[in-house]
Amino acid sequence: MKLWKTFFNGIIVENPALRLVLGMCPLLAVTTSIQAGIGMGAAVIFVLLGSNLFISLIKKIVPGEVRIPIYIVVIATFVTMVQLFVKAFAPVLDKQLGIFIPLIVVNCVILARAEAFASKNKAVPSILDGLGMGLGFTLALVIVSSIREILGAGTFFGISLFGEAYKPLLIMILPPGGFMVLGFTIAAVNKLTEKKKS
Amino acid sequence: MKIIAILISAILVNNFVLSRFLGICPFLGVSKKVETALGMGLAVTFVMALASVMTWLVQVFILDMLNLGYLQTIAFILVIASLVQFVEMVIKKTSPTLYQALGVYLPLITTNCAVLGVTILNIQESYNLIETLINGVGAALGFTLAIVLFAGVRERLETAPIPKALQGFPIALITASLLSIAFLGFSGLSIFK
Amino acid sequence: MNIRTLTFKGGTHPPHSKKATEKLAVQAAAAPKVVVIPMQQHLGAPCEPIVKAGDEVKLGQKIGEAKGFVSAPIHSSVSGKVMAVEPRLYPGGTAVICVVIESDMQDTLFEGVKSYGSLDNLTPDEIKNIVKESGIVGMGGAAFPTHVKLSPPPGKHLDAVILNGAECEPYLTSDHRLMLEQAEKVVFGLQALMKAAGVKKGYIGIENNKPDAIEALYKASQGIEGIEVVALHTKYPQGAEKQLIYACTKKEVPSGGLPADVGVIVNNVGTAAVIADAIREGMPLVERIVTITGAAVKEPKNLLVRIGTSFKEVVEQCGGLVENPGKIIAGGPMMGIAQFTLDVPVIKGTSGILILSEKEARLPEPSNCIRCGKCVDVCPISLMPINISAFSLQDKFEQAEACHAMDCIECGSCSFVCPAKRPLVDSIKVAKREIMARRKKAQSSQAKG
Amino acid sequence: MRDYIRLAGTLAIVCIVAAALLGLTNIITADKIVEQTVKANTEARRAVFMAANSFDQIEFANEAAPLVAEVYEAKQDGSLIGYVFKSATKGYAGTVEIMVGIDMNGVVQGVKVGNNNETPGLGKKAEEAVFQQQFSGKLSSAQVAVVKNGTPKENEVVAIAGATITSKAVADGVNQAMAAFKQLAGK
Amino acid sequence: MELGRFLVSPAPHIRSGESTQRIMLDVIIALLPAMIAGVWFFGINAILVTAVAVVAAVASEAVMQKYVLKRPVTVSDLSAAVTGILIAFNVPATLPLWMVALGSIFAIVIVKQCFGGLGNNFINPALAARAFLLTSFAGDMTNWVAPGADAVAAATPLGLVKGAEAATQALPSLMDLFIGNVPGCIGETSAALLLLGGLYLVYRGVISIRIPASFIATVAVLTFLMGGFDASLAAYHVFAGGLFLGAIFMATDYSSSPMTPMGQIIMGIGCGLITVVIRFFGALPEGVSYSILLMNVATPLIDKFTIPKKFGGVKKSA
Amino acid sequence: MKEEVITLFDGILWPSVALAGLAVFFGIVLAFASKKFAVEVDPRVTDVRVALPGANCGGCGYAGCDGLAEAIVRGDASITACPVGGADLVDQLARIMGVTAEATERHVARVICCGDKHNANEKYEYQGIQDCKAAEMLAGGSKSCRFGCTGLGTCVRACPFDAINIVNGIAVVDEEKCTACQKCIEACPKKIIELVPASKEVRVLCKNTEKGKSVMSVCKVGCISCQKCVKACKFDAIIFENNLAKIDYSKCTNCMMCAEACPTKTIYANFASRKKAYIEDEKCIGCTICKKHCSFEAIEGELKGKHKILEDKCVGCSQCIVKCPKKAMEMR
Ligand SMILES: Cc1cc2nc3c(=O)[nH]c(=O)nc-3n(C[C@H](O)[C@H](O)[C@H](O)COP(=O)(O)O)c2cc1C
Ligand SMILES: Cc1cc2nc3c(=O)[nH]c(=O)nc-3n(C[C@H](O)[C@H](O)[C@H](O)COP(=O)(O)O)c2cc1C
Ligand SMILES: Cc1cc2nc3c(=O)[nH]c(=O)nc-3n(C[C@H](O)[C@H](O)[C@H](O)COP(=O)(O)O)c2cc1C
Ligand SMILES: Cc1cc2nc3c(=O)[nH]c(=O)nc-3n(C[C@H](O)[C@H](O)[C@H](O)CO)c2cc1C
Ligand code: SF4
Ligand code: SF4
Ligand code: SF4
Ligand code: SF4
Ligand code: FES
Repeated sequence: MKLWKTFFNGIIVENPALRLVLGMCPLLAVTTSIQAGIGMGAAVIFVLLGSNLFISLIKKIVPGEVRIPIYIVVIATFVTMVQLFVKAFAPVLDKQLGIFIPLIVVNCVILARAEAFASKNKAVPSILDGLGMGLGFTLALVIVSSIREILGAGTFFGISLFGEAYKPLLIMILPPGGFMVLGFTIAAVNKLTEKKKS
Repeated sequence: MKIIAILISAILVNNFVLSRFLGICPFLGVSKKVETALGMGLAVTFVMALASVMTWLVQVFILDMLNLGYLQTIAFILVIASLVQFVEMVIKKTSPTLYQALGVYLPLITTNCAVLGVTILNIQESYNLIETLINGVGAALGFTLAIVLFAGVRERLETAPIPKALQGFPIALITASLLSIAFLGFSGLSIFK
Repeated sequence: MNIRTLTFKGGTHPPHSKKATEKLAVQAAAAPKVVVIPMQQHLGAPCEPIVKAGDEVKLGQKIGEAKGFVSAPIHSSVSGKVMAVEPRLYPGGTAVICVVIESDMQDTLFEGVKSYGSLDNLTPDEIKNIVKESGIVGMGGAAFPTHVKLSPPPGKHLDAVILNGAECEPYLTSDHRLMLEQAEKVVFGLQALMKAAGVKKGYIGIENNKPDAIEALYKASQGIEGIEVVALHTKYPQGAEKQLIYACTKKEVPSGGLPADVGVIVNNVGTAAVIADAIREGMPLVERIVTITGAAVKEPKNLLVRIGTSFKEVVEQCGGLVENPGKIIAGGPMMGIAQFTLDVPVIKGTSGILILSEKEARLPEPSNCIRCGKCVDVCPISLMPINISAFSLQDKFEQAEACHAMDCIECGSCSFVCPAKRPLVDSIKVAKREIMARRKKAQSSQAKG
Repeated sequence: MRDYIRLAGTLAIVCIVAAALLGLTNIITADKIVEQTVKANTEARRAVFMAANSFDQIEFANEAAPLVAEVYEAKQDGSLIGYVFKSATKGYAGTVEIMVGIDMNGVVQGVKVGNNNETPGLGKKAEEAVFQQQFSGKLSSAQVAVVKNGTPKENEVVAIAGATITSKAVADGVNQAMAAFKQLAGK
Repeated sequence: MELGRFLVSPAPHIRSGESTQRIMLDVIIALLPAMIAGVWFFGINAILVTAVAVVAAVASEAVMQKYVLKRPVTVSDLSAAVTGILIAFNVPATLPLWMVALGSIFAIVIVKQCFGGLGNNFINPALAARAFLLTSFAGDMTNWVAPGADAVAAATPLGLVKGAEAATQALPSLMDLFIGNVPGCIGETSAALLLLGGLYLVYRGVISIRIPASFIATVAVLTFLMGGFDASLAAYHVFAGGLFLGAIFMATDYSSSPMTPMGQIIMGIGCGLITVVIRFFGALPEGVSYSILLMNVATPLIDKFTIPKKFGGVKKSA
Repeated sequence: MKEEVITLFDGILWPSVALAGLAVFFGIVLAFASKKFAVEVDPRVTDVRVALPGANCGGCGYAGCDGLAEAIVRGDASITACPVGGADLVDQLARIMGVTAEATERHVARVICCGDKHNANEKYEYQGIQDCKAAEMLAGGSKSCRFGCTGLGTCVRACPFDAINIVNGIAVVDEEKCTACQKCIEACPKKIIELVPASKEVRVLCKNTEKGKSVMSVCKVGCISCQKCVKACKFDAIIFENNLAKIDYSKCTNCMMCAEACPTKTIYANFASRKKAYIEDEKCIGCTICKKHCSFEAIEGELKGKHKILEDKCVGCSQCIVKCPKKAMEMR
């Protein structure tokens, strides 16, 4: 029961991107197409899972003073693994995500979870937390990238939706569109959760 | 020449925040007041310049020599994290006033994509040491420019009757969107053709 | 005539609306049957009544004793019997202790009222004492005790007296008429003020929409050394003390400072005239010229009214009202205080009674500030009224203070010009009040701690 | 002192574990990555030179064609059948990279517009096949010219509507490649 | 007479006759000559575009206020109409009407109402809409036609100066530029009539001359210096493109420009500087609109740091 | 095979050496620096800092977690300022900062005026900003009574907990939501908001210190100094001074007799919550103590006999309960 809650916590209640507003850079940068968004999500889930698990395992032996550097090293390791695997097996994704794969290292979501959850909990909840948070982050990526791709390119998963005559709102896949769509998405989520509360 | 081109590109054309999407978290988080934003900007400038140089050296003299390019991410983040912490300690001890002005922002910088981002881009663009330094400084100045302008606007928004659902982060993001629309004006800017 | 035309930066141009009364000579109002004389008619400490119900008093007899240095005694404006000493409403809006006197319609003069002779025989200190004992306060509106101005704090050196004949408030014409009809008295008063203050230079500043007054005073002051009549641009708030000083002398009174800081004192022309009366006839301040005007008044007039006469009685002497009034204002439309009843007495500072029709009275509703910057342009203090106002409306008083809210002279120019009809001065006044309260609190807690 | 050892030591151990893990990953992926890069590059060049199946970069002293950045020999099963040129010309907003394949007879095999910052909706249309295909079959003997509308003559291409600058930039790139080809082929 | 209750309110008890509506009406009046010229040059299309822009702006403001924000509807202040007209002025007459409407909706809903409505938008709604359209539909937004009955594709004078164009077309004469007989956006071409409108606004006290004067002067001086002391090039730059439209009507937009006198001059100089930099070095042939947008962004800072010295700010004598 | 081992070894050795080298280098530099550049800090700052998530996300508005830690210890930021930490964090911080809920009697704010639109009239029509402080400057606001609530809601805006509403022209505090933060008390220019014990449900709702006649002329429900309440109170809980009744809450027993007696209904009491005493027969030993202490003769019964409450007489002052030696009574 409690585990379920841990899991869903990240997806909805404390969605790292839409509620806590963390890890904004990839959320804006790689959401020009849904594929890239999902790819990024997968990468983040992997890193979150790995680092949460690992950190919850070694939490006892880590001296407090070098806690953060060690977490960073752990996270960076998983990130580099993702980086190498993507390069080797998904070159297209590599091109789409570019520099934002190594930058997962500094994605606040991951360090925040390591600190706030994994360093205080056992392995199983940590995995669930990582999974939940990762899925939550992915959900945000998918929402934002769907809107941007549909409006800005007239396609969904690269498939043309409205035919040739459609003139896409190019600005949506450019930086201004990223900020705008994310802004309205967060507003909508706020509005929804607010309603639920009352 | 190239140096000036790099500088202009980093500050205006490919502004780190508004067109590259790097360093968004502090951009949104530390921009409620102009003074704080400026402090953050200066701290980032300082760290970015140092980090650019240090990571370049690490890349060229350690990773490349040992053919360990794939360790870039982990090595760079180590360098940056340590650097930031070191600088913080030094400033805290030696100049409390400087610490008040800059130091308080330092921890925030470790987890700022802009710093790691610029160091990786330096290598990707195969800049030499000087160009690396310039790119680092330029990117940071671009960040500073964006965050200070943004903070100015946000201060003004404080007295505006923003619709309730948009208050807070949503309106900040929409503001950033309009900011980046304005910065589109610099696209393709090149002093030396 | 060799007259300079001067002015200050900023300001605005409300319609003059003076036509109704500017050509009407001052008439003496009918003597009131009952007067209600408040014991607080001036800035500073209220007076202590020195008569009690049942006492007989005479015209010009002191009935309230000044308490403290910044205060001025109060005299009876009729002879008769004290009916009560009790709190009554006065134009300030609240109830204060008033001496209510039923007139015997004899106007028996108090024995102490007698001429002090010529100016030459009086020393500066004697003049100051006459001013003080005659209960003379500023007739320009603020009613600040004049003898206090004449005694600058030690170390401050005075070098000029400025008479304020600007009368920049729309509608009001009492100073204008006074200057026309009693120019000689005004000049005499100025000479007295100059002697009391020990200065050689005297200015009389008059807006150039009153050329007849400029001429009258120019003539009256011909041949008197040190007195210069200056014309002022017709612009509100030309008569505000600091703006007037700037126009005449190009000196800026420092923020939070006094005219004395730049060696100047400013007095209303009416003040000068009552000083002349006090010296030459020994008559304390018991009556003043009041302009009664506005669309709802049947026959607008300039009347010489006894202090303590109720507004109602004064208005009735102007033929009463033509319609139900929308708003009753003690003073001018820019700075005057709206009254909720006509049952208040005329006091020393009542320069006018303005009665607006219901249509004029209802102000347009405010809408969003459009940032046109007009309020910034007109503010004579070069403040940013909109910023102060915005902070004040959000209860951010520290920020309002940082925008120099306390420097606002409450002239109302900003509210007047604002196309969006923002409540600018209103909210600035709230901020000032709040800031003062906080300062006081901080002080008292400091004193304790 | 013990503190130093403890802290640095723990950190070092974690680093060693991390490095070991990464080293392993690298060993697994390194070859694959190299393979991918090679494949990607070959694919890119084949896009402008279908007939070839391997490409070798050669040194090129670019006097005749200063904007040509890279030159490759296009080989079919080892024998030289033409060249692929990468040039970088100035477009509407910054440089436009253009890849051009030319066979030994001086016939343009294909043109591909690579990295550029042109305006989406205008200059970016240069990346579309319709525009690029116009260049195929052009002869290196005559320079390619851009016309705005009407039917193009032999060595002309039609500009993208509203993006003449970009169109010219691409044509320039092709002309540069042709010049380089002449220098190499000695024709 | 029995007296009713009186009104009591704080001073001042009188207000000037100015109102937001009156000011906006003045702006519309000032825009009329240029609008008529636009119709003259670009025909029926210009009327359609203007009508659609205005209707879309006003309607979206009304709908947004009434149904979404549930606030009082304030379209009668005419500010949305001004925005609509200026959007029309900033697009080519050939722009598809749905794009025009989209631009108006973007300007009103996102740029203006999301920030709290009139006076609270920090950048110019009409220009933001122009940038939005230009970025999204660059092709349609640069589809210029020559003035006259039949729509002949043509390039704008600045496009020509920039050499962006295959030089098939001759540069129009300075006179043509001044009266507006050149390709361009509906409202930007006629410098003369825009100037006329500007003089009216200055006369009515709606705008101060500070921003337009410093803006245009900066462009003149810089183009003269950078163009190798060529006075005719400078004149060309001053009259070509949207400089007059921008300097007189758009850089002066109250909400998005500084309020302080000093700030307004800085605004003008900054706009001029960026305009010239973009015209000379940028990718775009024209830089007025982006220069204004960029200075809009800096406006809060300019206002913050140019607060006028208050009266009496001198040191108190000891 | 051997070659592979060597590559494996190489592929792991060098990265390990490089990374460990870097790590040790920085570790030593930092350890050294931390000694050399050590600065004294409030130990609580360190504790708070350790407790915080350390994500340095800036979400709290401070410059990173350190910034927030200092702000919390300084008292500038609330312990709930971190958006990431959640409830656990708040608990932890509460422990570090030693914030404990006070165990005193709960107080709530109460507006001491009941002159709403129907009860008091307006002396003029106010046009101006909707703010009590602004209206106060114009003859004390438009309400006829100069002591009464202006009703423009300055307190409503001041309340951070949304606990005040303007109802019918006067401010009314929602006692559920009120946290007794006193912000409204500071804001009100009329100074008519006071903290009262939440458990006492009787309040005199008037501040007018004028004589009865003048009060009557301005308000239907003002205190007219008739002093009937003083007589009605059996517990001497009503103090009468300045022409105004005031309840001494240390003596008030919630009997609500004063409210019943007040002819103008200036005294408010929550009659709905009035309870009656009840005696459990099994426990009652007939000691008569309760009967002796009842000021309202609402208890019947003989010595040694079961006692009974006369429901129509009991007013719910609960004095009997306090005295019952057998705890045989309760309020229902
Ligand atoms: C506490 C206080 C002290 C003052 N002292 C002096 C003074 O020494 N000399 C002087 O010329 N005016 C003095 N004034 C008068 C003011 O400068 C000013 O004339 C008065 O407040 C009325 O100004 P107003 O009618 O422009 O509002 C003093 C005012 C106050 C409130
Ligand atoms: C906005 C404003 C306008 C004023 N206009 C006049 C005026 O027209 N005539 C005048 O005598 N005093 C005017 N005063 C009052 C003067 O500042 C000053 O207090 C007065 O002239 C001092 O003279 P008194 O003390 O003799 O009244 C004005 C004050 C303010 C703040
Ligand atoms: C926002 C904007 C973007 C443009 N982008 C391009 C572009 O990417 N490529 C290009 O050749 N011209 C571009 N232009 C158009 C040029 O300025 C110039 O008008 C055009 O090249 C002339 O071409 P035409 O002769 O086909 O009309 C752009 C213009 C604008 C306003
Ligand atoms: C002098 C002046 C210039 C204006 N310029 C613009 C403008 O450039 N763009 C615009 O959308 N509205 C403009 N308006 C209308 C109005 O101010 C605009 O809708 C506000 O920006 C909305 O808050 C202008 C109004 C005035 C008085
Ligand atoms: S005059 Fe009014 S509308 Fe104009 S800036 Fe000032 S407050 Fe705003
Ligand atoms: S801010 Fe004060 S001084 Fe300035 S115009 Fe407004 S009322 Fe007058
Ligand atoms: S401001 Fe505070 S004391 Fe007043 S009602 Fe609200 S919570 Fe209660
Ligand atoms: S209680 Fe005080 S602040 Fe609240 S509405 Fe009444 S008068 Fe205003
Ligand atoms: S994700 Fe880029 S700074 Fe936080």
